[in-house]
Amino acid sequence: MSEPKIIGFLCNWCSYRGADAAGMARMKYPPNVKIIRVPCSGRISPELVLRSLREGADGVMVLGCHIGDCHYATGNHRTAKRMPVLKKLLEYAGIDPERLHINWVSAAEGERFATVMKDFTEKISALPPFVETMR
Amino acid sequence: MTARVTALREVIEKVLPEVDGVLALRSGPGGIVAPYLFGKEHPEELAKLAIWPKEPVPEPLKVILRAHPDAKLAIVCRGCEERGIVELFKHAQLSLNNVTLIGLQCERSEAEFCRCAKPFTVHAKTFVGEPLEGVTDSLTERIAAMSQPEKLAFWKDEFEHCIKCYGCRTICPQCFCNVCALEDETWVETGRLPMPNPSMYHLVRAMHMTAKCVACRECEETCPADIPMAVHFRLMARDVKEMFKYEPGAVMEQKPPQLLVLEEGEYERTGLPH
Amino acid sequence: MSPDRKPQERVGVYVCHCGSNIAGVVDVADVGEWAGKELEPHGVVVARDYKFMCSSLGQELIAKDIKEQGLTRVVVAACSPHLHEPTFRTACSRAGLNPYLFEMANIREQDSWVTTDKLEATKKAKALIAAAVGRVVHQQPLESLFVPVDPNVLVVGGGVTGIQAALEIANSGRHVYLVEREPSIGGHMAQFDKTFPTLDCSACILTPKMFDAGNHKNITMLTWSEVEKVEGHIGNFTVTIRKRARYIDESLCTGCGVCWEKCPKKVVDQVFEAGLGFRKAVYTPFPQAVPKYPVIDRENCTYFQKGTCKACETYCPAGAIKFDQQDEHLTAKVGNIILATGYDLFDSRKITNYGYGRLANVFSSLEFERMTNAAGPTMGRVVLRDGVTQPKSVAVIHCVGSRDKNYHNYCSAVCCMQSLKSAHLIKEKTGGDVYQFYIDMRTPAKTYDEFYQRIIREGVNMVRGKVAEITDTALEPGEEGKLVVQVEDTLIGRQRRIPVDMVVLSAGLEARHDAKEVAQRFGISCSADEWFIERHPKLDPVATMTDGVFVAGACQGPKDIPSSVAQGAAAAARVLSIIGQGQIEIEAATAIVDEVSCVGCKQCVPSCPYRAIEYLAVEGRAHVVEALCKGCGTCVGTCLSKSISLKHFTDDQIVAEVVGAMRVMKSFETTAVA
Amino acid sequence: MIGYENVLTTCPYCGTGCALHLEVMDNNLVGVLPAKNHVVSQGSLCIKGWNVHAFVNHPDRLKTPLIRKDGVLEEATWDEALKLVADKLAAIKAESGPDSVAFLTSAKCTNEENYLVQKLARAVIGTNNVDHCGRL
Repeated sequence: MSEPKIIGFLCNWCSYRGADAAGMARMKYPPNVKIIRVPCSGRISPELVLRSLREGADGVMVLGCHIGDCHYATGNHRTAKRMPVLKKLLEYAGIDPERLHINWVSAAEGERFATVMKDFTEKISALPPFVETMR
Repeated sequence: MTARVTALREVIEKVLPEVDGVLALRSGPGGIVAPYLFGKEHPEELAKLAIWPKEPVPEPLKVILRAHPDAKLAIVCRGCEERGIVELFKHAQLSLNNVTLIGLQCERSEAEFCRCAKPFTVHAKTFVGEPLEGVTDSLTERIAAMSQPEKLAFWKDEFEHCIKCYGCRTICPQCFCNVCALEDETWVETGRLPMPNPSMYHLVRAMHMTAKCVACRECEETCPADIPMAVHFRLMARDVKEMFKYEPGAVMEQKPPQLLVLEEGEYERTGLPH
Repeated sequence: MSPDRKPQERVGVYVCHCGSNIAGVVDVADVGEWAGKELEPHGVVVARDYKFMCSSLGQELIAKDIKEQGLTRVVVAACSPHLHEPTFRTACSRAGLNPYLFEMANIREQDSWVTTDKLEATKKAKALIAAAVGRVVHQQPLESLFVPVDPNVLVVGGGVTGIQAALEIANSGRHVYLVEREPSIGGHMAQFDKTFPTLDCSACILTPKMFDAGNHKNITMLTWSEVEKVEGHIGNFTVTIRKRARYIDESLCTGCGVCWEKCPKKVVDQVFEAGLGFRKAVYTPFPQAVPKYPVIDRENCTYFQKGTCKACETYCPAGAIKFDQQDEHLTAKVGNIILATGYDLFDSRKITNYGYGRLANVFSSLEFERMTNAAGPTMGRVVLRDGVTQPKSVAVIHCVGSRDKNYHNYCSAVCCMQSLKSAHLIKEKTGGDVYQFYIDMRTPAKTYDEFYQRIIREGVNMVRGKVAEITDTALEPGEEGKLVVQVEDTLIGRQRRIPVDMVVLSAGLEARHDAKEVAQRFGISCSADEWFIERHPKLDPVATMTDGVFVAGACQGPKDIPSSVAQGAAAAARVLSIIGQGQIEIEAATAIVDEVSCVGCKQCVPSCPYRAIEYLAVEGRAHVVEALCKGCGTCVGTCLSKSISLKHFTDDQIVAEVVGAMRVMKSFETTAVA
Repeated sequence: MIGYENVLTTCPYCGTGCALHLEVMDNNLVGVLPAKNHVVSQGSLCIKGWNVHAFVNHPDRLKTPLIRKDGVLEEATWDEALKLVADKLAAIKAESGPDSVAFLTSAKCTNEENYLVQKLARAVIGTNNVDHCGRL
């Protein structure tokens, strides 16, 4: 089976720096995820997640600062409200909601970032390619 | 004329002298029903007062108030339409300062037709008919109970019939944007039928209906392909109710959940030992 | 423009080797060649790989291509944009290309450093570059906004760090608001007796600085005050400061001290004297306090509690006692803020097996500091809790609450030296036996290890091992009436029980109990241990992610006095450099409302964390106040009609990035199958 | 006086004959509402029916005939335009015979209009070359 293709939307201040921290510490994780930097996870509208799936992504991640640590104070509060709703919608539409992963990774948590990458890639690898399920 | 129509007519006649018009349904040429603004000038038109089939009245109310912001209006609305009006108000699309709501409680058969959970008004001070309890939406229950592959197969089959008339979007009282994201090539590909899966049109629309859908089922009724899309909205509405304690149109003062910041403690902090 | 259409732009792609950092894992030559060929339909006209793109030669390469090849967009595939985006933006700018027409693909931190498989790493680099190329052609030139910088500065915290920062700035002729929560400035340093390793008197070196700060014409000192609200942005903050009522009229008070002499109410001083001594209900924390004015402690004042007394008022020769004084709220306009809020001492009570708070003669290091201080409650005598008995043997225990996964994992940095200093003072003052219980001896700074050698020579007993328990239960003869330190001496590999008269716990440093709250108020973030996070641990140690807010001293992490002072001065230098520029560039990537398509549903208005969106009732639509917008884009995620867009992070830019990455990932899949 | 009205009409776009209401606010066409109890469309419309009001007041809509003179389209009167077309058709017919002319009609025309076009083709010009976009 083919390698899962994953798009990760990461906030600039915490998660993206967390990913950098993982790199600086030379932590290894699967290369499947392609990271897209956005200022805040609150910038990620559900449409962007859906469009990524439509483009053939097998999994989409939205990572932000921990609740209470958002660089923009409450930007990630919107993420915390919006994304679970989107997961529900995916579920109702017959799309495995696990394909969308929401998590919080701080700038200091390189190790956590690598673990999140490994776990999610593993989880998505267990699912059939998304495009195939859509045929 | 049924007793219910007579009763409604009496209420309208009572209200009419105090307002510039009463928005309700009228049986027009060929018996075709449409929203109509009953005025003092032509009281004889009330003879053609109609109540079924229901037509979306929140939108005409908005149109009239846009053109005549100071008009004193009354509107005959069912439960769903009342909720629609309240949501339009919450989204700053119309003002209710000069609007009198006249409730029209649905009958059992009507509620069943709409699979309606709340076939009654809650804000209207005057209403016709007795509020009935809601009916169980067996279709929604059936789809909710499906396995994930079954759901996927079901919706693929339904969406395959979609001719992208945008009727569900156009008729929806909650779709009031000037420019619709569904007409943007960035989100919905144009010129492809049957639409490719996953259906960006239907998923984006369902997402946009979150915490807004008032369960009037106008979308399903107007759909030439009979797609039961309101099922999505209704399932989402349950989650919104559970997550944010919000029911569209229910409480006038309650802000839509989009507007609220997380209450501290309501969400689990993760990772860091705060 | 549809993300799939061939762009008109001329894109240059530059793949950095970063020595072997990238080239060791990613086949950079292949990636460069691939980009030139496969991304040609997407606008790429030049693709090169080079050893160090960030070097002057690398930057010149870009500049040359911009001029000679007429590049309209530039993509550099190298390290994290957090490192070199500014470098390359400047390089583009110098070559005449708007800096916002540049994009970076992170193929180091997010590829070569985290991937072992060379083939996969090369593929990932290609996907990331395709994403960046997809995005860059949609990018729009942006012009930065400049705002004037208010030359006034707010310094929060009047410890030695804050004092240093305030003096540096004030001496340069700029005005400083120095806000301190306690009645006097001075901080922890004012409580200490001697300072390591020179053993000079803490007060002697601090009080002149305190006096200077208190009397500086450019410093507005606000003690017994706290910052309650911070609004605005770099260059232009408005801060609200609550000046708590002292119940003393500062314009009349001469600091003569009659009030606290006459005050009948004695209170255990938990703050300055660490619970070892008393103060009155009206008091200054210590004789050299700056300012000299006392405060009335409302909770303990007989008049406030019972309605009668007023002894202070009766005896005050200046008539300065004002029982009806109210808290004041002051507003200050400042351009920059320095936080120097310091640390809290670890509460040794938490480690119950050490018996602090239960066993009378177990002292905290701060208690010991007050005890040895000549101006302290025992006049500098080292005595047991009874106040008279001189101990014959004392144990000093290191790493209390530090380097311990049950409490704090980190090393508190100052305790080894502080413990050695304590050992010296005990030796000097009592001549008794002193035991040091340490895990590792850490004395890394200038003349610190020499001090350690000196203490060894003075005959202090060094026991390497983490103390398991301190008990007053005697098991052997000679232990009766003593405190027994149970420890595994790891140098001799044996359990030991060492009876002593007195134990000093070198408690670790921890973040202020309200550090998170303060961080939120100033819009900065805290680490897992709740220390304030600096912008870069090495290269930008006093700045934070929030422009115009700096951190200095122990609020950023455990630090001794020299490091704190250095940071205070460093923060001042950073602030003065900004003031010197006169104006500052603010976020160009702000949100903007499409006036035609906005339907005015008001959803975005409260979604903005900065209240930068206003609803224009007449026009019935939303409007973004650019100077307030920080560019988070939360409003964009909220808007259903997509009438708000965030410059530099527009939907088509992000979608083009997704499309670019996905296209390449899918192409690898088909090749693999074929 | 508030002039709100829903005018029942038939969709002009194709031959199905869907009914719809044109929503009129103070003499301005503002939208379309479906006719739920109409026997043909039963409240449904396609994307064309839903947007039928859009072209009426569209700034790009042609309201007078245009005649290209020296490569530039210029406004003309109906008489002028009809005369030009009639003359040209007559000339072509005279020169190359009636079957050198074909008539293509539109779904946007009513049945009656389409009838008249084929009548023109057969009776006036004398050709059976008649077609309609609905057959493409």
